[in-house]
Amino acid sequence: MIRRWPYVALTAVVAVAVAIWAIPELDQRAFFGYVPTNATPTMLPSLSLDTRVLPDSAKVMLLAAGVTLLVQVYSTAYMGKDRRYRSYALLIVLFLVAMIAVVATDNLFVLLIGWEVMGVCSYLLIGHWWEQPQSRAGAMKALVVTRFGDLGLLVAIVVIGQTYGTYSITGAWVGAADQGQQHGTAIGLLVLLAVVGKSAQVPLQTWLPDAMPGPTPITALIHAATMVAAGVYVFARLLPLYGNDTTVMTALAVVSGVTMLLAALFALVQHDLKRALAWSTVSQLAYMFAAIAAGAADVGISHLVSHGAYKALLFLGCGVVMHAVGTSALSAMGGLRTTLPATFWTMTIGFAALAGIIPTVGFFTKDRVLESIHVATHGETPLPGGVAWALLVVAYVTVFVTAAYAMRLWMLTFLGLPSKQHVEPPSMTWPLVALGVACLALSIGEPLDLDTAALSTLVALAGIAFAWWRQDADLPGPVQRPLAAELGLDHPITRLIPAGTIGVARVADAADREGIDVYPRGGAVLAGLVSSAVRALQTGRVQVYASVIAVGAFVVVLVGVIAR
Amino acid sequence: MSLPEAVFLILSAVAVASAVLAVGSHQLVHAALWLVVTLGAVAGCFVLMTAELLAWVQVLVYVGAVVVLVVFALMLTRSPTGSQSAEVTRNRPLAAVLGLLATVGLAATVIAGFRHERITGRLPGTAASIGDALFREWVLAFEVLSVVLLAALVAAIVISRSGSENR
Amino acid sequence: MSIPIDWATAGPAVIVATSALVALMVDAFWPRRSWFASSLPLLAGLVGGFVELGRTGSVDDVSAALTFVILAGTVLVLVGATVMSDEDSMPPGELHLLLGSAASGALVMVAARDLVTLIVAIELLALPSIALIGLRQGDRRGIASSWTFFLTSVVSTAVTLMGVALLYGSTGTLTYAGLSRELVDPAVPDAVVAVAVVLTLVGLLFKLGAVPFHAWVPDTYRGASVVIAGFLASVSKAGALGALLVLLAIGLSPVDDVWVPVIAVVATASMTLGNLAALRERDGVGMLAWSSVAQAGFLVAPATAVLTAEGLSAPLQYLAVYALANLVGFTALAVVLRTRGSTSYDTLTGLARSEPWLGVPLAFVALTLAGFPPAVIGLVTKYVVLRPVVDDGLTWLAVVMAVNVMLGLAYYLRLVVVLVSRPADEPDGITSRPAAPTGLATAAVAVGTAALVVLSVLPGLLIDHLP
Amino acid sequence: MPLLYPLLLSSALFGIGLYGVLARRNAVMVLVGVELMLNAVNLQLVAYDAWFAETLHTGQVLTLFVIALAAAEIGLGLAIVMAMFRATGSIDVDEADRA
Repeated sequence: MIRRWPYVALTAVVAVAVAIWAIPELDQRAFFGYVPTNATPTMLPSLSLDTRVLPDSAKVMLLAAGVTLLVQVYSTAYMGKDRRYRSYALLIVLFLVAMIAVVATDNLFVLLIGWEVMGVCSYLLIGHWWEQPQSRAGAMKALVVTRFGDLGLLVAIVVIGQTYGTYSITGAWVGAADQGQQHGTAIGLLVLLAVVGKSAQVPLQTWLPDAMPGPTPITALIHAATMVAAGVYVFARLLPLYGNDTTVMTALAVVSGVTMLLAALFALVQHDLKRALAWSTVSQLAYMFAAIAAGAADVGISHLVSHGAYKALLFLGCGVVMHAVGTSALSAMGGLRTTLPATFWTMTIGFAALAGIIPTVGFFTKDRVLESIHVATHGETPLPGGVAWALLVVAYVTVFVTAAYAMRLWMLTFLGLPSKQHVEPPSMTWPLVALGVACLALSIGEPLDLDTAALSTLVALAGIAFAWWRQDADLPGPVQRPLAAELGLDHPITRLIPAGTIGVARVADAADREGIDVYPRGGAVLAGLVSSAVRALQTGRVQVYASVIAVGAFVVVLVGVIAR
Repeated sequence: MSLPEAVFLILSAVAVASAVLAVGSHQLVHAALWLVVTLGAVAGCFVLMTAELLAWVQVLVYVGAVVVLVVFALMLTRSPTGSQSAEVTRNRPLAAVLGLLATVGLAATVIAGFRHERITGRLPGTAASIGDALFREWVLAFEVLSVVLLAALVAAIVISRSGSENR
Repeated sequence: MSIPIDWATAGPAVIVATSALVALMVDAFWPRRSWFASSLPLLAGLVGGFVELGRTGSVDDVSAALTFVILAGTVLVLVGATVMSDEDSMPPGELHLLLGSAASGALVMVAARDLVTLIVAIELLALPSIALIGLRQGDRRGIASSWTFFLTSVVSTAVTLMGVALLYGSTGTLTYAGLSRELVDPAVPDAVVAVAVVLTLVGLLFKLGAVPFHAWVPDTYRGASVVIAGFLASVSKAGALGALLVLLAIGLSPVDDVWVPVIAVVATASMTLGNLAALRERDGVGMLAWSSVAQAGFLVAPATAVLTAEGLSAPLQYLAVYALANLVGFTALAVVLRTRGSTSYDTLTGLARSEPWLGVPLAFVALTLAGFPPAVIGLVTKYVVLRPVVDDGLTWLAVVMAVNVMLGLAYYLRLVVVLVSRPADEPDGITSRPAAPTGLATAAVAVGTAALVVLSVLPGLLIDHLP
Repeated sequence: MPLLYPLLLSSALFGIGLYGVLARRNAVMVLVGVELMLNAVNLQLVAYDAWFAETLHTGQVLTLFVIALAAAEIGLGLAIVMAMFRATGSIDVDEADRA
């Protein structure tokens, strides 16, 4: 028997430390309330341990620590009999530490390291059940796709360092404030590439749903509350370096608009609860990016926190359901209202928050996102007015679709006739209760704009009514089929999305079969040829070597003489 | 053309011819002996270029020691008179091209750089003057050289002992 | 008449060479031949070298740093060599003498300020190295490797000497100071100088194992005992790189229009060919051999900017980390070879699981050489060598370097994967492993890895303390 | 005497030596080629030294060193040849290296 509670205690210690550290920072509300004045420039890629916790960083840290703690508690029941529990639990703690490093640090290289460690942890956790082929495939896909995005972050960091002469985030802020944003477009687009990968936005969205074979608590932790959120957070954190750049903001708006609607539609037609929730995450992340594109980073972070709470709730609830039913297929569910009462009530709150029903926190933060996009249509932000209008329309349509799929999932899971009796282990239900309470409690004191609230509620109710009307019927075939196939964006990714992703996806596949043979296979032909040629000269005959040296001497002499 | 020049040219011709024979001869011992001729001719050139001490060193070290070693090695490793049909490797065409290129390239270089210069020979390199320079300016190099010789000695001993079983 | 010797130049080298001689004597006259009895004097000599370095310093900061790297590297080799201490075919006294002589040769190389001393020092490094490669008695492969290295080395020395002769003919002097003074003179024949400079560099590039003077590297590294291969890959390269940097920065600074393109081309060829050849390697030592060809490219690339302060210090910092990582890697492989009889990837599979004391350091070394976090120091030094190249305006070379970093990732990470993956069939718990004296070498591996980890956490230690 | 005479002689010897090193099958003969190359270098050094007529005699000193180094090299080289002969029974360069 593996002793499980020490890991919970360890997580709790970290969480308490985070709380003690972060709570005093919460007093300011605005992300940009902090005006940096002085910064010590560090030119070399040093790894200073400086931290800078802003109010919104504190929120994200508290969210991460809280959800991690609950997940750890939950896992004692969910994963209790797993023989690799020890590495699982420790990886979760490592993951939290990396997340905190990303959120709290003031040094871009520490940020990069934390970012990479998160990627590796998530790889290992998704692939926790590596005996299953789809687990391995999903894990490898997540690693390779996010790593592709990570290249963007690495290059962005170097560009920032070269532009502002420092690798301190605060230092770069000061630089951008003093001399104006330089190379904003380049930096912004590079960071965008990174976060698009990490937060699973179009066109690098495919890894997140495929990561679902991982343990469900991990899904709740990584793919709802922390890792994907880190993408949003980092983009907001570095915003002062490119926030005025129209190109970057427009690109962000386009990415988020496309992603939010597309992912919501995918969620609407899923027959798998967990996968539907995964697409829902992608869609909600796009909301956060939309808020940032509209120039309201703090609104985006608020939605991040609220989404973290209710999506963790939903995933953990989904875990209870899967634990009871034994599968995540919606067809196997139904009638769980009476057999899993605690799960039913808490998940109802979760779905309400997802659909944006008052008085849950999801309602308020989503409304603020809509409100901020509305403000952006006045044309006072770097986002062009037309783009903002389009984004606003898409966002409202997405509200409709979101409410519809939330209702649909809720109905299919809980309504109907009970099948047989199930059990809810207490250590799995009380994290749900805690999160359910949080979903309601966090809405206390949130501001309310009546016009937006009325409109969005109307739209959401329409969506719910739509779902009630359709019941569990699929959409009409011509709509249903391509959406259920996720527009084919995943499989023959080859035709729709530019070269980079293709190679990555293919290589990921090959890599999975061969261990890691990534590059040798990627560049097999050229490398193979040259490599053979180089090695063909290694005949073992000394005089051939000496000849090579002599020829080489001639060549370099020619280089020297000609270059002169 | 002065007498030293004429002598130098003759020595040069001898050196080149014997060098060609040294690398070309099929009789290995003959090749070693042709090497002696080349080295002797070079020693003669040294004398003509004011390097008296070096000429003596050349004769003593090379002719007296190195060539003897070479001949010994030849005798120890194969039958001294047996000529072999293929005394060269398959690498020969490439080697010929490279050798020719080296000669032409170096010749072109020195012709480009020094075609108008003449040696007047004002300052002979006697044992005294070389010794003076050696111990005034090049002491460190000299000391290092002594370590090189010692290390090479030990290295040669330990390597040549290799393969014998009686260690 | 007092003999003028500049002790700042010669101090550590003289101490090390003397102690090497003592090591031989101890071995010869000690009643029972013992490995450790003869290694102690050399160890003492190396420590004495450190003391001397601290006491008098060296000619300048660059040479002092190189001296430090060479001494430290030799200490690691000396400790690592104890894995061979129970082999009858390995004579301890001779080994220690040759090791000490070669090390002192490297020391003189970096301290030399004239080409005469440099040539002699190169030979002092080369001749004992040749013998070290073929030292294992009765080993055909060792002798064949030794011959390979000997012949290529002799040819490259002859070419270098021709360059030196031409350089002497053009300027009339062979001291670095004299060269930099005379080369400014418009009267020197341009064509001769160009040929002379390039030919002179051949010998040093050969020692570095840079393409196209690399042909000896794979055969020699495979044929020599693994620890000696580590010596060639670290200490020997440190000497060559140091000499190259000093020569370019001081002696040949006026003719940088000749050697900058040469160095750039050589660096490009080394990185690319070395990496490509390493891709197909399925053997630990072979991979490190080809990778050292590629790394030679990274070492010399920043030398294109050696006339700037950064261009001079960047290769040093890279070298320090590279040498340490390589020594740890080779020493670990030497232990593996002793205990498992092979260093092929099949043998190494799962090493990090079954023998974490060797497998984890090896994985860390691979990450360091790749420049991949968590081995941050590898990443830092990659950046360090890239920067002067960019600043100097050789953007194409920087791009080549960046591409090669990616290429390198492939085979280094494959080694890591091999090390951590599960062996296909679990090796029987108690196979007949020959008992080998691997304790000290394993300890050296641990210490070296610890140093790398510390540097990864605090890269400032390296960046601030090297010039 | 024109400086060019010894220099051209040196060039010729260097090329011949290089050919010998690269082409000869017998390891001892390869060493003979090496000796020729080094002698070529020596000729140049001595020629320049005589031409400059400097008191330091840099050229002749280096020549002295090169002769000594060549002796050391040849000694070690022959030792390796002997070891090779004992190990393989042949000093045929083509065969020995593929062993």
